[in-house]
Amino acid sequence: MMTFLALAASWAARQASEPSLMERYVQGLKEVDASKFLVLSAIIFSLGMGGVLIRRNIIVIFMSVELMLSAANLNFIAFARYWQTQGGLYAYNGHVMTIFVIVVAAAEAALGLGLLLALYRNRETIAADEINLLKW
Amino acid sequence: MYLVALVPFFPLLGFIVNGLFAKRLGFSEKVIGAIACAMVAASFVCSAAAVYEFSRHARDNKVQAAAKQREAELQARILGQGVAYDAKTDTKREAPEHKSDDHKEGAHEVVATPYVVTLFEWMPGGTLRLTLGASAGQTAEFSVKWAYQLDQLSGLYILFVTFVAFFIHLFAIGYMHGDPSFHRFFAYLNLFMFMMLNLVLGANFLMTFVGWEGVGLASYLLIGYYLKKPEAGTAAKKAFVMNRVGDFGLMLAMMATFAVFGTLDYADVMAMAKALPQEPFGLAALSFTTGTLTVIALLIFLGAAGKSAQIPLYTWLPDAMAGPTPVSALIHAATMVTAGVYLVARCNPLFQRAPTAMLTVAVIGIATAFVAATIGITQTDIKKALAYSTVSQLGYMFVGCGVGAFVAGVFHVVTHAFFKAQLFLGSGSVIHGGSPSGHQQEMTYYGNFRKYMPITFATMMLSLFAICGIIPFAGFFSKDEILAKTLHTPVFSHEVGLALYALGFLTAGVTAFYMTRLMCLTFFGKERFLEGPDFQEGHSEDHGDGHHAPASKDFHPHESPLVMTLPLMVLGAFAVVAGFAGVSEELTGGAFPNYVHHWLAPVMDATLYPEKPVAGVNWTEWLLAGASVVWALVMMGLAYFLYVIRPELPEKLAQTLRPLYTLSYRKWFWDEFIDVYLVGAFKKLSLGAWGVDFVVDSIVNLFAWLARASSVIFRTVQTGLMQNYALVMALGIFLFIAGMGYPLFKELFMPTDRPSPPPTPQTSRAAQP
Amino acid sequence: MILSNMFLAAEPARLFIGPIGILSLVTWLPLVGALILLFFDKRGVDLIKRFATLWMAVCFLASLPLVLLWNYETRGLQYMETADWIPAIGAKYQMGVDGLALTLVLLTTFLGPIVALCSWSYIEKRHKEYYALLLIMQSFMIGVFAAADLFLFYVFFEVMLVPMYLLIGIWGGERRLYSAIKFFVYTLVGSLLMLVAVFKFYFTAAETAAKYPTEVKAAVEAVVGNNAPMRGMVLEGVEAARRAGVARAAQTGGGGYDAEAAPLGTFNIYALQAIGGARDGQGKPLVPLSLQLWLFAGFALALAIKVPMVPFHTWLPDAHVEAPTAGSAILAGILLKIGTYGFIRFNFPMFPDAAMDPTVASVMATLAILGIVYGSMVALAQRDMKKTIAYSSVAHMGTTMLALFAFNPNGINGAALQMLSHGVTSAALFIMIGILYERRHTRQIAEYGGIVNTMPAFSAMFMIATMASVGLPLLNGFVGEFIGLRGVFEANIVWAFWGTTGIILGAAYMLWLYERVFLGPVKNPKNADLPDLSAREWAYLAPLVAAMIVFGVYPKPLVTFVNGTTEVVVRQMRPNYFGDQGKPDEEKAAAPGAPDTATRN
Amino acid sequence: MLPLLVELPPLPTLRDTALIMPEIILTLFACAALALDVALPRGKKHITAYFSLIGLAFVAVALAQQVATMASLLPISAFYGMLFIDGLSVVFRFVFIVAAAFSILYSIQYLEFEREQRGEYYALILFSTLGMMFVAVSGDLISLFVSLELMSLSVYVLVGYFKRDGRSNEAAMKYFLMGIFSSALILYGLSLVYGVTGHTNLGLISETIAGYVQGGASESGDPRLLLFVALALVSAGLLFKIAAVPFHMWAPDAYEGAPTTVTAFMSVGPKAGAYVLLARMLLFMLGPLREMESLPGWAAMLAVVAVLTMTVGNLAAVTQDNVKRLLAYSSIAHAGYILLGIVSGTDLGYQGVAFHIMTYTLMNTGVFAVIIALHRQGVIGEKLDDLNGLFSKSPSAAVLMLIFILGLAGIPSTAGFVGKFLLFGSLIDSGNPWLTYVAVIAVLNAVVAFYYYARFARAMFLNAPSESAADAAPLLLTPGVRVAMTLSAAAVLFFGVYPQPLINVADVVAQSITTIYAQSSGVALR
Repeated sequence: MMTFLALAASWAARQASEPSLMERYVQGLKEVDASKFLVLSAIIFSLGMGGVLIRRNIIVIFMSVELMLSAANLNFIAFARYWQTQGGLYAYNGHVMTIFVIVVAAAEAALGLGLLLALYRNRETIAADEINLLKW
Repeated sequence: MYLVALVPFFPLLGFIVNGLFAKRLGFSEKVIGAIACAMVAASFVCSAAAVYEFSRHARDNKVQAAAKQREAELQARILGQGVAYDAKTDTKREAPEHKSDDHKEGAHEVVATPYVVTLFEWMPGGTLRLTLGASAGQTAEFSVKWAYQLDQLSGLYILFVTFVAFFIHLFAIGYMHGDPSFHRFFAYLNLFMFMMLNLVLGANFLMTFVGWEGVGLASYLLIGYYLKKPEAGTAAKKAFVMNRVGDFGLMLAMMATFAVFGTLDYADVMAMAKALPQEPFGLAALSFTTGTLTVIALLIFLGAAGKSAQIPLYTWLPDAMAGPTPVSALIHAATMVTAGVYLVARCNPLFQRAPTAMLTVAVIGIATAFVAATIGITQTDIKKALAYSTVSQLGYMFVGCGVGAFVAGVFHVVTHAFFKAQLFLGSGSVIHGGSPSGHQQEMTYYGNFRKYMPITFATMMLSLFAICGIIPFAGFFSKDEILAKTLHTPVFSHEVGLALYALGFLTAGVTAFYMTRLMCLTFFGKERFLEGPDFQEGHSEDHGDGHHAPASKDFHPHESPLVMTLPLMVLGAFAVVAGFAGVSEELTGGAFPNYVHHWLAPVMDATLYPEKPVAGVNWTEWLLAGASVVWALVMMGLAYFLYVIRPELPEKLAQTLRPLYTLSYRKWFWDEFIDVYLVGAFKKLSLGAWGVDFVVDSIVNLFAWLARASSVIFRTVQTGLMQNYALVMALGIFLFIAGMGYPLFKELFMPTDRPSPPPTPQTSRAAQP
Repeated sequence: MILSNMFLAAEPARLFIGPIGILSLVTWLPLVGALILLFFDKRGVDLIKRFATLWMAVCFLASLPLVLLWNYETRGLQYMETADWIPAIGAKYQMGVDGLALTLVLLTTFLGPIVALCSWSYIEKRHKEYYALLLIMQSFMIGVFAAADLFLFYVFFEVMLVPMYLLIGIWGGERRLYSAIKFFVYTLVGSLLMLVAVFKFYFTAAETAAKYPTEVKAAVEAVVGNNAPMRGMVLEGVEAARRAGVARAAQTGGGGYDAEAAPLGTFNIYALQAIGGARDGQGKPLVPLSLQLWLFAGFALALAIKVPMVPFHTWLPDAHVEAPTAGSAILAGILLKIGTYGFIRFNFPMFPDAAMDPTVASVMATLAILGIVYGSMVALAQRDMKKTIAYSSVAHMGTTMLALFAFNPNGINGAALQMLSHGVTSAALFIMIGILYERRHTRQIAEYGGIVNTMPAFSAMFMIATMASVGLPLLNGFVGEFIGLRGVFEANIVWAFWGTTGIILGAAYMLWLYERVFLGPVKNPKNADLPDLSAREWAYLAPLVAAMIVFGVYPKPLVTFVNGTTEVVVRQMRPNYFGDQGKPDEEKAAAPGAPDTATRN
Repeated sequence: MLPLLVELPPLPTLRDTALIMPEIILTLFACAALALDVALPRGKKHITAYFSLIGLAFVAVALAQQVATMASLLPISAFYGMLFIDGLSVVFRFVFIVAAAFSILYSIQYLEFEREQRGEYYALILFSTLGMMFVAVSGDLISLFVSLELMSLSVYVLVGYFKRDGRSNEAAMKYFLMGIFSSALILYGLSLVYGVTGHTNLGLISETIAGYVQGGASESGDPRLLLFVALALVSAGLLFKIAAVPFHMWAPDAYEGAPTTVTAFMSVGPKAGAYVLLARMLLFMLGPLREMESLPGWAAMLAVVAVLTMTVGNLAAVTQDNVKRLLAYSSIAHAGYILLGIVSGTDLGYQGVAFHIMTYTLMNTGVFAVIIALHRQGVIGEKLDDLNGLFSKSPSAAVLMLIFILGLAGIPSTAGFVGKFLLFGSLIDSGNPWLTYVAVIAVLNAVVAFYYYARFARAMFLNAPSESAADAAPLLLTPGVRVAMTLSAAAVLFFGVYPQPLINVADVVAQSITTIYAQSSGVALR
C-alpha cells in the first residue's frame, strides 16, 4: 500500500512539474519531429509493396495497394505538419492532397471491384496466378 | 602519203560487207570470195605504193635532219637535262646543240625517219606522273592517238603479209567450197587482216595492242569455225586464254613504258631509249629500280612468247589446227605468230640495252626450236607436224633476235612465211583430195600421192628444200645467216654463242629429218589411203553432220582445182627466189648487196653493237654453210631410207628408243602438265573459293539467327503472371536507387575528402528532413 | 525555254523551262509517269507496257539537252538549282551535276527504255505495279546522282531500296523473299551507319567552320575552280555552317539558344568537301585525322556494301539470281555505280587525309584485289549463268575500286570509265540471259549447249558482250580498265600486277561460259528449235551493243566529261600533283618539270 | 522570378476560367454523351459517337480560339498556380483531341460488329481525353495526380469493356492492378518531394531543388538522399505509364487483351498523356537533378532505360505473330526512341520528341484502322497471316498501310524518317561521346525494326491470299474511316517530304521546355 501511495505521489509530483497536456500540445505544434512518422509510413509502404508482390488473392493485392496509398497520405500529413511549423506559406497543401488521394482511392476501389466481379463471373477465380491467358 | 591509212581500211570494209550483208543479200560463193580477195589485193597495192613513196621520203635529207634534231631533244629530256621542250604543242624552245662525242659515226648517217599519220585522239586519260627511270617526277599527258606509222620495218611486214594473205584467200575459195556459212569464214579472214595490219602499222604500243588482241579474237573465231566440233571450241578458248597470258605481260610493259617515257609512241620511245645506258647483266637487273629496261623487255618478250607460241605458252598452236587449213596457213604459220618477232624487232633499242633479256630470248628461242623439232618427229597428223615445225622455226627467229641479229630474224620471218604458207596450203590440198570425206589429216592413211597430185607434190618439194636450208633456196640464206650471227654474236661471250650455234645446227638437222619424213609418208611409199576410216563401217563424221555410208573401194586421190594449185605454185616460186633478197655480205664479200639488211638498217639501233665493215669473202662462212647443207642432206637421206625403203624400221626403232619416243610422242608431257596441274588445280581452287563465300554468308545469317533467338527469349519472358511483372518493376526500382544512389551514398557516408564526424548508420529512408 | 547565258566561257550551263530546272525535270519526270500509270486500267496490259516504255524514252530525250548545252570550259557543277527545303536543319533542295554525275545520269536514262522494253514478255503478273515501280526507281536513281545536298542524297539513297525490294520480292525467282530482305537489310545497315557518320561530320563541320573561317574559304577555291554560281552556293553553305558553329558554341557556354537566328549547319556536299579538305598553315587538316578515319569508315562501310567489295558482297549473287531481268539489269547497271560514285563524291574529297593514309589505302586496295581474283575464281565455279555474271560484276568493281585508290587522274578516270562500261556491258549480259530464260525457263549452264547453231544472231550479240566484258580493245571494257590499271601502276606496281591478272581470269571464266552454252553440237533436244532474236529483242539489244562499240572506238567525249571531275578531286587531295603551282611534288625536283599548263584537254 | 509568385490575388478572375474553357466544354459533352445514351433506343446508339465527335470539334475550336488570343502571353499560370499553360500543353492538347477523334471514328464499325455499341464507350474516351488535357495544363502536384488518375481509370474500364470476353477482363485486371501500383509509387515519391521542398507547385519545387543542388548538404542533414529516393520512385511510375523496359511487361498483355479500338486509343492517347506527364514531372519539376557535377543525374539512368527499351521492344517483335502484341512491342520501341530525345537534352532533341509523338499518333492510328477493319465475319484478324494478299483484295487499304508501315520503320520521304533523323541527330549534337555510341545502337535497332515492319509488307504484297471464303471478302471501310486514313497517310507523306511546318510546331514545344524550365530551375537546361 505504502509503496503504491508513494508511487502515486511521485507520479502526481512529476505530473505537476510536467507541462500540461495543452502546453505540450502547443509546444508540439512548435517543433514537431516528423522523422518518427516518416519511419512509420516507410514501414507501411514496404508492407503494402510486399503484399502486392506476394499475396495470391487479387482482393488482398488490391488492399495492399490501398495500404501504399495510405502510407503516402501519412507522409503528406507529417510533412504538412512540419512545414506548418516552419511557417511555409502553402503548408496546407499537404492536407488538401490527402483528401484528394482518399477520393481517388475510393474511385479506384469501386472500379477495381467492378472489374474483379466481371473477371470472377467469367473465370470463376480471383487468384492472381491463375489469370495467365495472355502470355508470350 | 595518206595511203597508209587506207591499207587496213580495205579488209575492214570486206569484213563489214561479207559479215553483215552477204547472207542477207544472198551473195553466191564466188561473189563473197571475190570481194574478200579484192580487198586484200587492194590493200597490197596501197601498201606497195605507200612503201615506194616512203622510201623516197626517207632518203630526203631535210627529213633526216629534222628527225635527228627531234631525236636529240627527246634524249635530252629523258636524261633530265635542261631542254625546255613542250611535248604537246611541238614548239621547240632554244635547244643547245647536244653533240654527244661517244656517238660514233656509223658507216653512213643512219637515222630512223618514221612517217606517222594521226587520224584522231583515241584515248585521252588525264595527266600522269612519271615514276620510274631517269626522269621520274615529271608530269606528262596520257593521250593515245589512233595513228599509223610507216617505216622500213612495218613497210616490209605489210608487203609480205598482204601478199601471202592474197594467195591464201584465193586458196580458201577452193578449199571451203560447199561450206554452209561460207560468208562467215571470209568475213573473219578479212577481220583478221584488218587486225594484223593494225598491229603492224600501229604507231604506238597501244595500237599494236589493239591489233594484238584483235588477231587473238580473229584466231578464236576461226579456230572455233567448225561450230559443231566440240574440240574446236575448246581449242579456240585455250588459244585465246593463253594469248591473254601473253597480253598480260604486254599490258604491264605498256604501263611501265608510260612510267619511264611518258608516252607510248614508238618514234619517241625508241629515240629516248637510245640515250639510256646499257643495264647490268645477270639477276641484279631484275628489279624496276636498277633494270627498268630489262623488265620492260622481258614483259614484252612474255607477250611475244604468248602470241608466237614459245616454250611456256606454245601448246595452243598444235590444238589450233582444229580450224580449217587456210586459217592454219594464214594465221598460224605466216602472219599472226610472227607478230611476236615484229614487236621484239620494233623494240630492239630496248632489248639491246637489256642483255639479260636478250639472253632469255635467245635461250628460250633455241629451246623451243629443239623441243618442237623433236616432237615433230613422232606426229602422225600432217597439220600438227607442220604446226610443230612452225613453232621450231619461230624459235629460230627469236634466237636471231636474241643474239642481236634482228635483221636476220625478220628476214627469216619473211622467207618462212612463204615456204611455210606453201607447205600448209599443200597439206590443205592433200587433205582436200586425199580422202572421200575431204577431212582426213592422218598421214598413216596417205601414201604415194605423188602419182595423183603432181603439182602439189612438186611445189611442196620446193618448200621442203627451202625449209631444210638447201643452198639455192630461201631457207638456206635466212636460217644460215641466223646460225652465222649466233656463232659470232657480239652480245654474249664466245662460249654462249658456240653452244647456241651447236644446238641450232642440231635442230636444223632434226628439222630436215621430220620434214622429209612428212613428205615421204605422204607422197612416197605404199598406198595406204584405202584403209582409212572413211571406208570402215559405222564411221561417223566428226563434223556431226550425219552418219556416212562407207565410200566405195575404187576411190583414188585427186589433184585440187587450179584455184588451189595456183597459190601453191606462186608461193613455191617465192620459196625459191625470196632468199636472194637478203644474201649475207659475208658470203659474197660485198659484191651482191644485202637488200634486206640495208633496207632495215635505219630501224635497227647500232649505237651499242656497230657492224664491222665487210673485208672480203669470208671463207669460214662458206665452210659453215657447206657443213650445214651437207648435214641437212644426210638427215633427208636417212628419213627417205627409213620411211620409203624400209617402212618397218621406224616401228622397231621406236621400240628400242622407248623412253625417247614416248617423251617426244607425249609432247614432253607439257600439255598434260598445264591441263592437269594449272587449269585443273585452278578449277578445284575456285570450287574451294566458293566455300569462303559460304562462310561469309553464314556469318551474316548468324546475326539474323541471333536476333531471332533473342527475340524468342524476350517474348517468352512475358509469363502472363501479374506478380512476375510487379516483381520486375520492383527490381527496376531497386536498380534505379542503387544506380543513382550509390555515388551519393559514397559521397555522404564514405567521404574521402571532407573530414566530418562519422554519422550514425541509418536506413536510407529514415533521414531527418 | 530560256537558254540563258550558256556562251560565257566561265559560266556553267543553266537551263530553266519555266520555273522548273532541267535537272529537276529529268529527275521527277519518271515519277510523274508512275503516277499517271496508276490511273490505267489493270487489264489493259499492252497499253500499260507501251505507255511505260514510251515514257521512259521521253525521259531519255529530256535528258539529252543536258549534254548538248554542256559547257566544257568550267569545272564543278552545272545546271544548278537551289530551293529551301528544311531550314530547321539547314537542308536545301540543291541539284547540280558535274562531269561524272552527268555521265551516270545519262547511263540511267539510257538504260531506262531498254529495261522497260525487255520486261514485256518476261513479266506475267501485275504489270501495272511493275512498270510503276520501274518508273519510280528511275526517278530515285537519277536523283541520287543529281543531288548536291547530302540530306537529299541520303533520302534518295535509302528510299531507292523500297521499290527494288518489291521488284525482287514480287517478280523474283524461287528464293525471292529471302534474297529481297537480305538485300534490303544488308544495304540498310550500311546506310544507317552512314547516317551516324553524316551527322557527326555535319556537326564537326559547323564547329570547324566557326573556328577557322579563313582557311575554309581558301579551301573553297580548290572545290569550285572558276565556276562563279557554284562558288556562291558553296560560300553560302560554309557561311551557314559557320553561323551554326558560333551559335552552338555560344549556347553551350551558358547563353540562351535562339534557334531562329542560326540553322543547325549545312548539308551542301561541296561546302562539306571544302571544310573536310581545308588545311591550316602547315598543311595539317583542320578536321583531326583520328576523327577523319572514323568518318571515312562510316561512309566507306555503306559504300563498300553497295559496290560490293569482297567481304560484303554475299547479297549480290542472291539478289541477281532472284531478281527479274529488268531488276538485275538495273541492279548491275546503276545501283553498283552509286557505291563507287559515293567514294569519288564523299570519301575522297571530304576526308582526304584518311583516304590517303597508307594503311587505309593498302587495306582497301588489298580488298579490291581480293575482289578481282576471288570474284573471278568463284565465277569460274558457278553452274548458274546469272551467278557467273554477278561474280564477274564483283571482279569488275574490284578493278574499279583498285583504280580509285591510286589517287591519280589516270586511276580515277579509269575507274569512272570502268563504271560506265560495266554498266552497259553487265546490263546487256543480264538482259541476254533473260532472253534465254524466257525461252527455256532455266539458267543452269548444263541445260544449254550449241545454242550458236539455233540462234546465230543472238550468239553473235552475246559474243560481243562477252568480249566487251573481258576487255577486248575497240570495245568499251578495255578503255576504263587500261587507263585505270595504268594509274594503279603509277601508284604501286605490285597492285598493278595483281590487278592486271584480272584480264586473264576474266577471259577464262567468260569464254568457258560462252563455250559451254553456245559452242559445240546441240546436245539437249529442247535447244533444237529455239527461235532467234525477235524484232523487239533486237530493238533493246542493238543500242546496248552499239554503245559498247562506239565507246570502245571513240571514248573521248566520255573522258572529257569525267576528267572534269577527276581533276577537281585530285586537286583537292594532292594539291600540287599537277605541278602547276610552281613547287614540284615531294619527289626529287630534278627538273623544274615540263611547265605543263593545267591541262584543259 | 516567375509571375506566379505574386501576392495572393483576389478570387480567380474571369480570365482564369477562360483558360480552361476547352476542358469545361469537354466535360459538358462527356456528361451529355452519358445522358444521351440513356435516351437513345437500342438501334441508334452510334449517334453518341457522332455527338462526341461534334463535342471534340467544339473543344478544338475553343482551343484554337484560345491560342489565337493568348499566343504571345504564354506561359500563363492561373488558379493560384494550379494551372500552368505553356507551348507544350497547347500543342499536346491538340494531339489528344486528334487521337480521341480518330479512335472514336474507327470504333463505330468495330462496336457495331461486336454488338457492344453503348454510349458509355464514347463517354469514357471523352473522360480519358479530359484527364489528359488536365495533365497537360496542370501546374500543381494535386491537379496533376488527380488528372492522371482520371485518365488512367477511364482507360482501365475501356480495356475491360467486353465483359463476356475472358481476355478483356484479364487484361483489364492486370492493367488496373499494375496501374494503381505505379500510381501509388508516384504518389509516395511525390509525398517525399513535398516533404523535402514544402511546395506542391511545380515551379516552386524545381526552384527549391535547384537551391538544394547548388547548396549541397545543408545543416539539417542532406535532403538530396531523400530526393534521390523520390526521383527513383517517381521516374519508376512515369516509365511504367510510357511502358519503358523494366516496367513494360503490362503493355503486350493489355494491348492484346483490350478490344482493338481501345488498343488503338491506348497506344496513342494515354501514351501521349504519359509523355506530357514525364515532361512535366521529370523535365520541369525534377529538371535540376538532370546532371550534377559529381553525381549522375537521371539523364544517365534514362539513357540506359532508353537503350534497353529500344532493344527489347524491337527484338521481341521480330518473332511475334499476333499483330496487336507486335504493335505493342513497336510502341515500346518508339517509346525508347522518344526517350533518346529527352536524354540528349538539346533543342533538336525536344523538337524530335514533339515531332515524333505527333507523327507516331497519325501512323499508329492508321495502322490500327486497317487492323480493326480486318476483324469481320469469320476472321478474328489478329494474326499476321490474316493480312496475306491484302493487296489483291483491297489495294487502296494495302497501299495506305504500306505508307504507315514505312513511316513507322523510318524510311525517308515519310514523316517517321524525319522524326528519327532529329532524334538521332540530337544525340550526336549533344557532343557527349557516350551518346554517339547510343546513336549507333539506335541505328542498328532501326534495322531490326525495319525487319518486322517488312513482315507486314511481305504479307500484304508478296504472299498469296489464303483460300478461305471469309477471308476473300475485301475489307469494308466506311467512307468516314477511308477519308480519315487517306488524310493521315497524306499527312505522313507530306510531312516526310516537306517537314518544315510541323518542325515549327515542334519548335514551340522545344522552346517551352528549354527556355521556361531553364529559367525556373536556374540551371541551364542545355
